[in-house]
Amino acid sequence: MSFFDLRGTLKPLTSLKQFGKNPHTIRYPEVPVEASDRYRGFHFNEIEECIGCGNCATICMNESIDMIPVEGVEGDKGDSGLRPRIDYGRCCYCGLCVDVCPTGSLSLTKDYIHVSEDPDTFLFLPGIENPDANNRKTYISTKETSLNDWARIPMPELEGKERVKSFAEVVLGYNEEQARQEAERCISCGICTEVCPDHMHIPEYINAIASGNDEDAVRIIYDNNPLPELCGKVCTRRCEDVCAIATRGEPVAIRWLKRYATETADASDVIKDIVNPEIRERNGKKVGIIGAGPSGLTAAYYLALRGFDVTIYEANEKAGGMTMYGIPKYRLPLDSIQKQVDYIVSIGVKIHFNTKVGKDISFKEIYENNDAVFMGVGFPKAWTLGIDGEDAKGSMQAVNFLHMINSGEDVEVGNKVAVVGGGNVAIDAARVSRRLGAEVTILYRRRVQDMPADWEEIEGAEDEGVHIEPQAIPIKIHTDDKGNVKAIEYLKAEMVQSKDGGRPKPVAIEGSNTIMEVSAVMAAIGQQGDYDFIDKEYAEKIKIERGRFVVDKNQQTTLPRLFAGGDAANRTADAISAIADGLRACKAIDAMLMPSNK
Amino acid sequence: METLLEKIKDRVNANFDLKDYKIYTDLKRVDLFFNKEHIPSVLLYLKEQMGFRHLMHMSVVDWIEEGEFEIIFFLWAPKEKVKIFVKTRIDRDNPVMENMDNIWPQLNTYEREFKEMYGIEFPGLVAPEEFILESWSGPPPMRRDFETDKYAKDNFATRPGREDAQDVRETIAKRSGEDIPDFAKKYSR
Amino acid sequence: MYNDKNKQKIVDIIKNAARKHSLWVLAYGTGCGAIEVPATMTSRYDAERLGVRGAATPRQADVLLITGYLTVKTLKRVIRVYEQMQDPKYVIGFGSCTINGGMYFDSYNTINQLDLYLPVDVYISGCMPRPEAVLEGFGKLQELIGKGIANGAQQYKENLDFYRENQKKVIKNWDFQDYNW
Amino acid sequence: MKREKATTLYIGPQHPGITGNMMVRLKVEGDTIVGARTEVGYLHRAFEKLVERRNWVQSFTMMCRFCVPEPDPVEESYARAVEMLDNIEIPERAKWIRVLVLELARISSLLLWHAGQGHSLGLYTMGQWSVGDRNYILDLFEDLTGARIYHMFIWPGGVRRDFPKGFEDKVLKTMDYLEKRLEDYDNLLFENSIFQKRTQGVGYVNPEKVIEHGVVGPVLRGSGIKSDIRIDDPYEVYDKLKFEVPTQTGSDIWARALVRRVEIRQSIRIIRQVIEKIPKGDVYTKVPNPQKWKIARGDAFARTESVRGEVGMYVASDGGAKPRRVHFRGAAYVHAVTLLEEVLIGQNIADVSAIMNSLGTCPPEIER
Amino acid sequence: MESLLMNILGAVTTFLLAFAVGMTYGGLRRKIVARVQNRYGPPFYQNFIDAFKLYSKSTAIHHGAMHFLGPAFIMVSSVVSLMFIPVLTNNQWFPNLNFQGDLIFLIYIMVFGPLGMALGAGQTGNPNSAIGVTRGLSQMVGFEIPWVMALIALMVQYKTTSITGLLDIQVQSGHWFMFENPFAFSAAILASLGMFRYSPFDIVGAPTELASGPMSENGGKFLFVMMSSGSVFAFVKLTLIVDLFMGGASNLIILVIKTFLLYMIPVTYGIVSPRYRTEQSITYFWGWPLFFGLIAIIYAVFF
Repeated sequence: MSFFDLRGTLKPLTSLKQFGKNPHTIRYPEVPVEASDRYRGFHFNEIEECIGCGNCATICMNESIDMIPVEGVEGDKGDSGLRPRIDYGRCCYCGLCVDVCPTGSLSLTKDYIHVSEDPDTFLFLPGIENPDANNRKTYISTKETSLNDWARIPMPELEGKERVKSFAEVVLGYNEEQARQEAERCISCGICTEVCPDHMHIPEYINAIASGNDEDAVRIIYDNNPLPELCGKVCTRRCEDVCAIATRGEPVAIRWLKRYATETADASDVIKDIVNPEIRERNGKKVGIIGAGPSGLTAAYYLALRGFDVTIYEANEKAGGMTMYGIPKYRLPLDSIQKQVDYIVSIGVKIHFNTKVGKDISFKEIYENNDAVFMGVGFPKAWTLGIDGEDAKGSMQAVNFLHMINSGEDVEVGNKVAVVGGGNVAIDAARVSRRLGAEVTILYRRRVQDMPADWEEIEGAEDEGVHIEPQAIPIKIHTDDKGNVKAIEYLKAEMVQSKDGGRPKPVAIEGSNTIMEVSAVMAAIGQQGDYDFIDKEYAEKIKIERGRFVVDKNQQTTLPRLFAGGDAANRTADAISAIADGLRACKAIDAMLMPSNK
Repeated sequence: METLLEKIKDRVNANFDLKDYKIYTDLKRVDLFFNKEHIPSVLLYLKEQMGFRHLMHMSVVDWIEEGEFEIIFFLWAPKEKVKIFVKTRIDRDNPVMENMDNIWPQLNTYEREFKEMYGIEFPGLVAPEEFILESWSGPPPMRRDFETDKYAKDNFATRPGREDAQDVRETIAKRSGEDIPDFAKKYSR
Repeated sequence: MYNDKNKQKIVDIIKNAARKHSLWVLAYGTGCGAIEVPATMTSRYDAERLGVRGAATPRQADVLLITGYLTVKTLKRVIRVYEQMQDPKYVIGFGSCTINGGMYFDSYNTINQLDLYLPVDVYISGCMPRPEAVLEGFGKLQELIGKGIANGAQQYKENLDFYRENQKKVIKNWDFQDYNW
Repeated sequence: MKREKATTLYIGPQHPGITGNMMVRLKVEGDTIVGARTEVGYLHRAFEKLVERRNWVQSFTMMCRFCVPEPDPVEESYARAVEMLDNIEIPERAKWIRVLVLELARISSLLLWHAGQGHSLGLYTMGQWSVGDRNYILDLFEDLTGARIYHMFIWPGGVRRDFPKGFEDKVLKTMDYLEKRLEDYDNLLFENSIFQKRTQGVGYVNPEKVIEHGVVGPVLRGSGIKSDIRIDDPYEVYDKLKFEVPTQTGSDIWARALVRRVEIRQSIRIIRQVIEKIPKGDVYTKVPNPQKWKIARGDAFARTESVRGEVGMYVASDGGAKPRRVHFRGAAYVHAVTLLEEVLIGQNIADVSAIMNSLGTCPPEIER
Repeated sequence: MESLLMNILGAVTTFLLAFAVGMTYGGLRRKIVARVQNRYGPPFYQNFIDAFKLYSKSTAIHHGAMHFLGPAFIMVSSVVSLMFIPVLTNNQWFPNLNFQGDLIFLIYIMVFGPLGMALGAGQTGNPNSAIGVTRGLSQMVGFEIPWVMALIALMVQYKTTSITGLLDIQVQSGHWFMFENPFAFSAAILASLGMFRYSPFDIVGAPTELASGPMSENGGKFLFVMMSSGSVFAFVKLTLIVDLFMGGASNLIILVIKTFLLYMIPVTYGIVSPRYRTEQSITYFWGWPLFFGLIAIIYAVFF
């Protein structure tokens, strides 16, 4: 430092040249400013896309997101009917809500200015209050940036070639690590529980699995489903269709996780140990149940827990109904059913096997001797194709075929089988036939994507070498001179869009007749009920519509004290609906017989 | 690297009663566990004799289930470029730890903080009574049994107007008539 | 023709016009939001265009910016500072924290609702509000002043009991050490 | 006339010269300080308590709030500590982006320091310039991360988003602009004889004792010790980058200013290298569902070089979905308390603000 | 009688002019500073708005009588100084109360303000005020010496102690004293930097050190009085230097040009300078300014 630092005095003065420069000031608010393309401003929500899962509210550590009912949004299956409302007195604009949004409906926008003297104006319904913000979206959720796990842990399965060699179970089940990983994908919204006919506590048991408490999971599952292992293997799992993750990815494998949890309890007494149900004292009331199918077993189990004296009458020698006899063993091994039936028996349910109502015991006897009766009789009779040559040898109903196979009988199908139909029964019959060594072709009237069977089943069948012939309408079964099936003749069909906007209908193309040589034909186009066992005096009083009992929301038929459930009473015709029917009937019977319990 | 870490461990072990140790080679880190009474001499030795002159950090972890506070000193040797974590446990109900701000002056600040936040006593610590909090009457707030959300709720009101919020799970359950059993509720989100 | 009321009205209009174009902001960074205040006041956004400038002490200031959360310890000082300011005075609440606790709603050391303790004239949303929003906030305050309805100070005086009660609920020790002027 | 009785003088919490919301209680005799005490707690939000109630992903949003002027090193420290704990390997590109973010943050913070140092000495023009120019860095942040100050960008697993379109060019352009501006800054600040007079010999830190005092960063380098976490304990991709670590021996405000003057240029150099060399690829390793992410019991300590020096994050997990303990150590924890109290003794009250600035005081970092 | 009325009217006009010019200059300064700082800055009339706002603010500060008197002293000091300064060389609208020796009187009366301020600030009890006042007085000692020396040089050189006298000499001879005695001019200019209290000599207010020092406890009307007296005082200083060294001004336009140019010296230097510490500031004034002052006196005596 010299006595006079000329440089140090003059150099700073050069800064004065800035005087001549134009200021770089943004003259806001005269000159509007737009935030960048990624700015995290206020929220925007596509109300239509949002399913109200509330994952945004869960991730928000500031508890700034409320889920509230919104006008114009009806909650139905797959949508909670709630929409997020943001409290800008809490929000920190981190955008985690966007990053966890499974549907991608939530995003942030370029808007960020809200100035008010009233602190109560800082509650904000994105998407409803700013419907025009759609084109100002900035911070959006893409599949790549999302925190959700879109990909399911692949389920280990037997190889297609291996499978057809035996009736060994195709799906191997998750091991512990896989199950935990898969369970971790769940965002616990609970949207799925609504579509589950039985309203199982899905998020709870998945969370229990994720946190490593398998026993709790089992306990939660048995809370309203006494046949979970069965469901874990063959459920139609409508829950997975509405899974929040499924909006952009693969749904959480709810069924497989249930299967995993229930398989950890590998014997009936283990189940009993884990579930350790509280059985109420006998109340002296008796309930008779016709049919030991899923609905009957469910009703029996919960009635027994509530202190009723329950007796089941079953025509076959094993319990399980259609799940026992209609589902091939490679999907649902005998053990699985047996284990659960044993458990149900162990808590005090009596089952009379080989007791066909109407033959071995009359309906009247059951009805009069019990305080209430539940019927879970199912659809034992199969529809026939109604074409020429159907009574030929080698032409059969797929359900009967499966029943015979599951009963351990030998069925001769020859080396080439045609299965008619597109449902799960058709696929089952086809895949069983493959295991018997036959080449199988499935004939279906519509396109493959229209098949009602599970896509997994269809894929599985294709893996195993089942050929699917879509848009084929059988018209005749040719027989040889001995009366055996020789070939099936069908017409190709084209899909015609119906005028009323419904799904396209197949219309046969004239002259496209094709004849396929086969050794057996199986019809799998549906089943129907058989209610001949009901005595006439009662049958008159029971209202039946379209082959089903008419029941109210408590599963009560028009005959007092008579309840019905399962395929014979609902339209969905799957095990979980039957279980739900059983549970509902149980509650109704309980309420009817023991009003004091309420 | 591993041999260096081993050597450090051995050298400390030769001089002090080392309770336990752990070596992370890839992180260039050695964890040394001691009883509480050895800590001052260990730290002094590490600082003066072994070149761990830089105290990176000091921390306390409340292991309430085990009834103990874990006290950790994070040391760094500028020359060898190695980290040492010196760890010890003290009783949670009677938390007393030796005052060591003569070894590293900045420990004074740390000790003031832990005294206030965890209620750990440092006999001989010369510092004003209050550090961060002012007129605090509750329990030491960083202890895990102090519930900050409850305290906040009791003392600082939340703005009304958000009572109409619904829980998604409950809404759906109510609509579909599902009864979630109590034992399952802890797994709801 | 002119009665006193009308005269008063005209004087008020002129006064408000002056007040709204001359907002002196107390340099007190109470929380995170204080980091955007320099940005607002400096060359890029230049709040001085609008007559907004800093004031070093509460006596000289018109506007108190509560830049986000307030810890109990700061609240005590802020109240003191607010009471030292001369009428008319205004409070601007920055960001989420002043409205409903923001990020720190469950912290044992931060208050949740500023308006329980001080009258707030304008709230700005954001965490933290960016300079444009801050300018917008000043704009709003100017608008309110121009209309003559930014009367937080008046409210404070009228409802002093209410505010005092709330303040004393969280501030346990009301004394200031060594504060003698 | 020297008064015998010492007066108590409060700098803060409401004081134009204080950095942030804190207080220094001074005992003054005439203009000379004979005693100093730092009082903090005005910004204590209890983050470390709050994260006990938040899960691993939720916690990350709090991290940037630990230190307002330069939030990214804290985010980085937390992210790296969690990655160490859960053995997450992050993609290569994410590491480069992190370096870019950290260096941009360093520049932004250094510009703020320019302003603070100028402001504390009454050179308001400096602040007007550098804070104004800092907005260009913040614009870059806004383009990349979506926010100006609290970026919440570096999270466990990588970074949240990749570069937007045309970002590289914008960065380079901004760097060019900044480099030109730095010459103006030199003229105004570093060449200024009054600035030199005000800073030389002021705020002297004894270089013998710095390491034992836990002094880090520019203050340490200003005392002639070459120490930088980026070199000593390299993280991310700093070992693949070329840059210098400046040192000065003056150990006063002037020396630290000179260190920082070089540092801002080195940061620009690093950013140019990053833009040039950054590889392609993913930016994010997926972590489990945030609601259910659990980390095995253990602990980790990650250090990052911030503009104030080394900052560290200690994270301990008890095997649960939420951290057991997150403990942050900022440079200011030492600088602004024990060191400041010592340095201030014997100084003129006119220099308090300048010294605090020079030591890198950041009160939210002290009390968290 | 009439002339007294004219005098009073003239005094009021002078005051208003000084106020308006001082305030406008303040506003222009803010504008210029802003432009150098790469921004637009407030409108040039911003200072008027600020002043009016301050005037309209309530003042509920009570620190005792002296505290009230502080601003009043400053105002009195500025107004009285103004009265002794010939605004224009020959204009009856701006009569000044000139008498022989008024320059010496002016030297004292200009110091009177800060002293009053000191009394007022001392009573607030705010240590910042007290320290600010101490600094102000120390600094005053610094810049008063070269300033007085420059004036003495003029008085010695031209053998008159009247401002009007000095002005008349310049007008008659047509030579400005800034060329006649450049050393005195330099000393005066350098000392006036201190009087304006802009950077680097803003050590009294020094926001980052003392939170505006003596003004800390003054808000509202107090601050209004201080602000307006400051503006008037700025006008006084500028006009005085113009009168003493730049030959005065025969009409308002020339006055504005001359004073504004003069005003730019402290303003521009202030933009680019950090603040001196108190003792550095005194050292500064006792360096070159004092040196120039001495030279000026020697020059005046011997040439």
